Amino acid sequence: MTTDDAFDLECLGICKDFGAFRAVDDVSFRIPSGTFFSILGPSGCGKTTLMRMIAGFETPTQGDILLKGRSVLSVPPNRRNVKMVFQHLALFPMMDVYENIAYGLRCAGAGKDEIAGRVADVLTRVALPDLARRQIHQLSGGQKQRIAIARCMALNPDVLLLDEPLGALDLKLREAMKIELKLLQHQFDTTFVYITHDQSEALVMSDYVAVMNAGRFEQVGRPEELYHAPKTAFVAGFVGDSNRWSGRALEVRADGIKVETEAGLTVVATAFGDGAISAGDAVEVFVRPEFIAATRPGPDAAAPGGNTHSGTVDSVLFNGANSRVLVRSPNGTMIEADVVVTGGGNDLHEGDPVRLDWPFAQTMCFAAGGA
Amino acid sequence: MTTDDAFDLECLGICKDFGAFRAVDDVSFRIPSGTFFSILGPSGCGKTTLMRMIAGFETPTQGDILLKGRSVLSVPPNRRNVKMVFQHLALFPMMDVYENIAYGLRCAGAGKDEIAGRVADVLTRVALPDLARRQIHQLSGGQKQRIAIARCMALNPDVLLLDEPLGALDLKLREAMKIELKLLQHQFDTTFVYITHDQSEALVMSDYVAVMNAGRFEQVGRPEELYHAPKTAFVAGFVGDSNRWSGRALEVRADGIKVETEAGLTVVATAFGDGAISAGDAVEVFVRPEFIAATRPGPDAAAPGGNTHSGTVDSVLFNGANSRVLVRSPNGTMIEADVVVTGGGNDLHEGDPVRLDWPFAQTMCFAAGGA
Amino acid sequence: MTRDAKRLSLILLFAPFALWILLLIVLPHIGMVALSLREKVAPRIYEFGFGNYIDFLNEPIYWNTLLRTASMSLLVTALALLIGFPIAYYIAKIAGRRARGALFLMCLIPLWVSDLIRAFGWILLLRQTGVISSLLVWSGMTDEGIEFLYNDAAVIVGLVYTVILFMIVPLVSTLDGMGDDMIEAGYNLGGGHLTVLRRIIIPYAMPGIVAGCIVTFMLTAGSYLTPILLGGKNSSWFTEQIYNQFITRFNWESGAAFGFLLLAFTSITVWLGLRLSGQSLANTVART
Amino acid sequence: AASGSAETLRLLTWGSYAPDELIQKFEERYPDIDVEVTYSNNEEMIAKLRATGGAGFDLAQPSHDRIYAAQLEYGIYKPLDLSQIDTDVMSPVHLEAVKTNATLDGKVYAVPHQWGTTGLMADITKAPDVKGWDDLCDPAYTGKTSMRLRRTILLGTAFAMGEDPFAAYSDLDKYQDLLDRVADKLIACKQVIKAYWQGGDDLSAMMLSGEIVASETWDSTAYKLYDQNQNIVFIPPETGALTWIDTFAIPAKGEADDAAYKWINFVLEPENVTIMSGSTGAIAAVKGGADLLPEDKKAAVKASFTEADIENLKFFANIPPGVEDMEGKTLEKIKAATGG
Amino acid sequence: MAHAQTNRALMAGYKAYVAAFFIFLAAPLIAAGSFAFNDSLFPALPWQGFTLDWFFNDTEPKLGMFHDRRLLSGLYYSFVIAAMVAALSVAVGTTNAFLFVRREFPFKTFFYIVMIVPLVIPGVILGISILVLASNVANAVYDRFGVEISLLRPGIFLVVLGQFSFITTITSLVITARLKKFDLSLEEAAFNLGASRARVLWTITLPYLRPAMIASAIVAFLVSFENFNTTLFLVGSESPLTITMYDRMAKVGSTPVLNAVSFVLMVGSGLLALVSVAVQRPDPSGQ
Ligand SMILES: Nc1ncnc2c1ncn2[C@@H]1O[C@H](COP(=O)(O)OP(=O)(O)OP(=O)(O)O)[C@@H](O)[C@H]1O
Ligand SMILES: Nc1ncnc2c1ncn2[C@@H]1O[C@H](COP(=O)(O)OP(=O)(O)OP(=O)(O)O)[C@@H](O)[C@H]1O
Ligand SMILES: NCCCCNCCCN
Ligand SMILES: [Mg+2]
Ligand SMILES: [Mg+2]
Repeated sequence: MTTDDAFDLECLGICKDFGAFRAVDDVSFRIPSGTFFSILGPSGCGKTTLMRMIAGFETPTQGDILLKGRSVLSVPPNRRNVKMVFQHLALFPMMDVYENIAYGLRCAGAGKDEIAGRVADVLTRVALPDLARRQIHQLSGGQKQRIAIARCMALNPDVLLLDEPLGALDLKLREAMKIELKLLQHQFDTTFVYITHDQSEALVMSDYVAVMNAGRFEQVGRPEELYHAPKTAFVAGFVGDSNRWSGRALEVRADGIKVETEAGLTVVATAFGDGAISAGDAVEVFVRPEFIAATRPGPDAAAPGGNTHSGTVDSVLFNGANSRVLVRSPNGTMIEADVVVTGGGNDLHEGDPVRLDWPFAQTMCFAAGGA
Repeated sequence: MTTDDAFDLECLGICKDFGAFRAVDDVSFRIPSGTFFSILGPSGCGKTTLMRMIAGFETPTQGDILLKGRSVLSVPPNRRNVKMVFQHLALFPMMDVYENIAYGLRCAGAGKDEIAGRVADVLTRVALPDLARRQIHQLSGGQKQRIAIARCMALNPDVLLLDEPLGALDLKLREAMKIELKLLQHQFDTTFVYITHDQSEALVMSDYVAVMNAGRFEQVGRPEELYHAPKTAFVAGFVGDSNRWSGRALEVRADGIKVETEAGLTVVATAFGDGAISAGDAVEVFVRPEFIAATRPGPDAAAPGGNTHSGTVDSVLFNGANSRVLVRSPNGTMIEADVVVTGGGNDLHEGDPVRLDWPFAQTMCFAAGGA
Repeated sequence: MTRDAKRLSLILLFAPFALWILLLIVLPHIGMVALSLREKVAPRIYEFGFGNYIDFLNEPIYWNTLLRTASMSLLVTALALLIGFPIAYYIAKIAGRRARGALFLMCLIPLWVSDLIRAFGWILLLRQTGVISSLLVWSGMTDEGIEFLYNDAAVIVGLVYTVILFMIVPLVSTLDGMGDDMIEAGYNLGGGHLTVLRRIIIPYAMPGIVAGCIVTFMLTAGSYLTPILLGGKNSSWFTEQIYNQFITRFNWESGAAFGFLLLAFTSITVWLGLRLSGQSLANTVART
Repeated sequence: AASGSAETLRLLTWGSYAPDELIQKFEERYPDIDVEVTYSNNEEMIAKLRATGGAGFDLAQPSHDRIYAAQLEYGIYKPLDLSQIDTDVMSPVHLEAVKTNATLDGKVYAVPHQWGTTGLMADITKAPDVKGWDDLCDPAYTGKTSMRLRRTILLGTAFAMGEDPFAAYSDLDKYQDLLDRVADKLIACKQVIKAYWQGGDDLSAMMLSGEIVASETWDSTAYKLYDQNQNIVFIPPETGALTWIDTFAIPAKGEADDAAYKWINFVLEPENVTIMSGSTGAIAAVKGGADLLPEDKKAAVKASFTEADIENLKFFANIPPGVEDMEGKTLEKIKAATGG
Repeated sequence: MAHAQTNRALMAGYKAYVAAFFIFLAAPLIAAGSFAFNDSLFPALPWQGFTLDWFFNDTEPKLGMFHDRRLLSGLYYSFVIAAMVAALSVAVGTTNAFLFVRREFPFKTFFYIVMIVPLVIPGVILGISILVLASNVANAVYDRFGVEISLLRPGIFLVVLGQFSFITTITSLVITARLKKFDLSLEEAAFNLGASRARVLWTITLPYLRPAMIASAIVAFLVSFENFNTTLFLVGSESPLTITMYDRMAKVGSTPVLNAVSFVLMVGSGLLALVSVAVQRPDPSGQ
């Protein structure tokens, strides 16, 4: 048990079937104490189901869940020391802020003074010390968010589960809360398990991210790993923006795999993931727009170890620092590339001929159907 | 009239008062035919009110509205050739897709065959040719969006008004629809007037953007102009991300204005906007994170015409191509800078000392209270 | 919750519902039907038979009254809809926020006083020596008082008054759910007032209209006091017929038959109405 | 109104047959009896008791003609213990009349309380010629007469046609024929009358306000109106006023028989008779009942009845089983006919 | 501006119509109420002067309602009946709401429609059918065992059952509507914070339902209070106010005391209606 104690939460081979449908499929992971752990996946992939099993609202069909090294399968949800922040927060509208936070303490049988102390303490820690007597509907979206977290943290949980808590907020607030959530986690130094389908949230906040798809974990790793070294085509496509082409391996060379895409573009790519690729295999190729340099065609030769193509600017999507061009290659493939638009004479415009360059190393190639 | 005919829509000194409150204040603009025109502004600034006046649902307190050069103030809403896509789309739930699109044609007294032809045509143009007999509740969010546009376009409007039509969609779909909307506008070649409070929508899609604040237009221009040459502090802050500091001008020099921020940071900035700035004036300074280079401190001297500061990495917000560092300067100011995180050894990490450089030219300085 | 606990709690929740429906609705109606199938052959002697129904069919007075009740109820329903719809629309869509609550409340107040008081009020207003007639005499519009009471028109006015709230309430609640943007879209796409009303507002409000009509119709057909108190010498109402059978003629058997006939007849009317409007009980009455 | 152990006497009676004054007096005399009153009429009394199988009430007061058939068919009353009632004070004529009507298997089910008549009422300044039942249908008074659409008017109309409906009871076919003719007549009459009255209230209001000038009425109602307007008098029809005797009968499952007997004897005491008659306007069926009327009522009676009228009173005869139904149908037919 | 002008004219006409409608609504009530203050023995014109006798006078012939034993006891019985009906129908309405919102069982839609049906059965028929059943059962028991079940005879108990039989539909619909809006995650959150099932029900779910329960209790109370059709057949010797008033009107003769009662009822109901609006209004929690 001593080794296990280092993990706040462990899931061992968890499966969950709804009738014939397997919503969660053999998921195993361990979360070291004090980690910000995200589960990232598209809608319907089983994230909530997994979280509900951890909280005790669903029983796994198979597998075991351990909290601080102890199996909790037979512990009813109101006795598990896992607290949860719900997507719509589920603050109790008929109670004020104080009562919301005190609720769990009362359930635990805490005395009056203890409750008052703990509530004041946790309110201070979420930086809202004066809001105790506010009604819930008098709070702003971000304040509600923090109160929902405070309500859980007042109980010193082993693990805090958060199910897309930012989903309901508007754009600007969501951006601000991303950073704030990470600071709160530091502050409480508790293990957070955070569910989201928004890759930027997962990347920005997490120590570790698990990418989930169709009930399975595709990859677990640090954000940078997932972004730069995806193990499956799904992860490559889901994490970060990418140009994505299906094609066929023509030749496996020393410096990379030569691939012809369905539209007829020929690129040299680097094998990623576990599946070995031989000539003739169907493959998926991913290139992130930020690795593609779009320049006016000039006389320079292609850089060694780089793909070079030419095309025409189809449209310029100006978005400040995140501007992008859509380039149509002669065979009709649309290629997205990040560009800097300064408003000066050097900018690309619709209809301009353009040359695109990107390194083999940043051309990720996966065996198709591998995931 | 001949000159005016080039403009699909003109507003001349439009004002709208609700009781004592002026919701729209002296707004004038002209939109050339076939333009994608966005009105960008924070919630409550009067965007919807302006649009409702154009559609005829409100009567301006003052000013005139011209469509194709003709004043429409005395034309009731159902006779104005301006069609509108509502925020929640307002598709008629008791009719199917076909009937929704046919509704306007029937109102115009079109014959049966003509209606069938036009509906089929417009459905093809929005790439949903097979959906005619679907019920509204059977459509996905993006499909609804397109049907709402098709319903208007079937009537060949002079101008199409869109009131935050993407607001109700989820993140991924919103991204996809941004591009699609722009393509649809190309496709129909009709003037679109697009309302939004999301700057990235406005920038990506529009030919021209009007930034609105508190009932007034602050600036009208191409997206790049707004981004790179904002005329007011409001525009600089609202369009694109920025570090924003309040301060005081110490000295007006040839190469820029020397400013001390409230927190005590000294920077050299360039005057933007119309208000002249003299030493001692209160100013607002904006620097976009993408113009700040964050590097490990080295021996190189500051580049000429550049601000240089040192600090410590407070946190790294990894987000693929959009990663950012929060740097704490010695006087406690938090400065955001875009960085590239590759996962390699060169990356910045929490606690690392860092040096920040950015050009005077990219340090935008506005007279405070100017807007 | 374990499977057993789930079962048990389901049973516990179902029990009150089942007892209510079974003991107070189903069994009494079965009892009523059974009673209606008894024929009296001699004092305290009964036989099974359809005599009571046959009597009904053979006696034009009875089915005439039923038809009259039904047709007047339909008329009342239609009038309530015509009169109530603009009011509901005003409350839901035009009145300001604060006015809306007040108007809605004002609509409800008559609902809270009994039928009896309402009819009483109408009597005071409509009788020959009543308020309206006196006003007319006083203003010199007539020389002699006019009798407004004791005729079908008075009954209809009284009934419309009594039931119109049940029309307005569901209408307000459905119209409330219709966004203004829907109506504006209707105009924006070129519809005039009539088109928007006919093609958008009314179809949208259909569940509310149907719910209001059902409740209104059933209440009207089942009403007792208003037609009796305001009705004239020619007016007869089917519930009165039932009352007479039970109370003044002690003929429970045929009273039960009449009761069943009223229920069956009105239910069929409602069913037809639902059919024609393409609605169902669950999405109309249940929603309001 | 009294202590917790109080017994309750539940009266099922006509409106005004239990004036508060008397109830208070009674409760003072018998502090452990609470009186609770339900107002009703003949039909409802029987219907209620039928529904309860004779339970729910301790004393009922149907008219004498309504005992026999109801008892035969539904067994809703219990036999009276005449030894507990001061039958001596009762006027022998009425007592005998009720006994013959209300005896089954040798058991007596009712004794008389008050009697009165149903006849006509008119404002003599506006309708001086009203003499008989058919004058209500005189076109001269179109829109200004009223009647109650119950069996009384059927009987009255039959008498006015020169028939004796009570005699016809023995041959129901013949009676049906008579009823049909009565119905025709009353249907034709609908053009004349303004409305059918339902209770004393509508009638009083219409009469006092002058909306109608003549009507069928209970004499008691007429007497009350005479108080208000001396032009309104009760008119016994030429063919004889129809006379009813309201009785005392004890429901089969009554639970306070003692209290019921106490009430019966109590209201028959002379000074109470006066109070009662003051409230009801009817004459108590006790010896010298007419003399015990309050002064104003006495005057009204004098103004209405001659000796000959009193000779000519027609007592309601027992309703044999089946007749109720025939009459009911006839009434419905009249109501439903669109005559005017 | 032509369309603006026609619009304005249309709107003025519309408002006039709405005003006329509310006059129509108020007229009979005002008539019924105001004659309570007429110093006359009959609730009719002419106006004889203002008096409060019909409320407070303690002697015949102008016995005021607050001294009229029968009216007061009618009022009392109405209260008792209405209170019982409200309590019962809210209780069953609540269990029904849980049944239909939270549980899955065969034929649920069918049962849901069955739940609505009592609302549209004519009240007279409900009263009669319950009366018939109750009497038959009581008679059968009496014939068989010689035991009289007086509860099954017309009286308060049957009146309560009769009114309960259709009022429960109303309360069920109101409470169901509210429970449907309940965000289940509130319960899960409470559970997650350590509360037991009973505690969740008591501290979260029921408080959430409270406004609907209060409002439906008020509606039930008022509907019961004014019910006539169903009550008529089931009433025993303890008659509630509507029946007392009807008897008074139809069998004794109305005096303005009935107007006085009407006036008091209107004021009372109006206040209750206000309360019900007030409990439902501050509802930012409605989500
Ligand atoms: N109680 C249930 N019965 C049957 N299927 C269910 C149940 N709960 C969830 N599912 C199914 O399991 C799958 C996973 O659902 P889950 O809610 O875990 O997805 P999610 O990843 O949280 O999605 P989202 O991002 O949309 O919240 C879905 O296909 C869903 O339809
Ligand atoms: N009918 C009205 N009466 C009074 N004030 C109004 C009315 N309509 C709008 N306003 C006010 O006018 C201002 C502008 O409202 P408007 O709806 O045009 O804002 P908006 O820019 O569309 O905001 P959002 O992005 O939130 O939709 C707001 O302050 C609003 O409260
Ligand atoms: N006001 C009370 C009159 C009582 C009349 N009894 C009448 C019996 C008629 N059959
Ligand atoms: Mg989920
Ligand atoms: Mg808006």
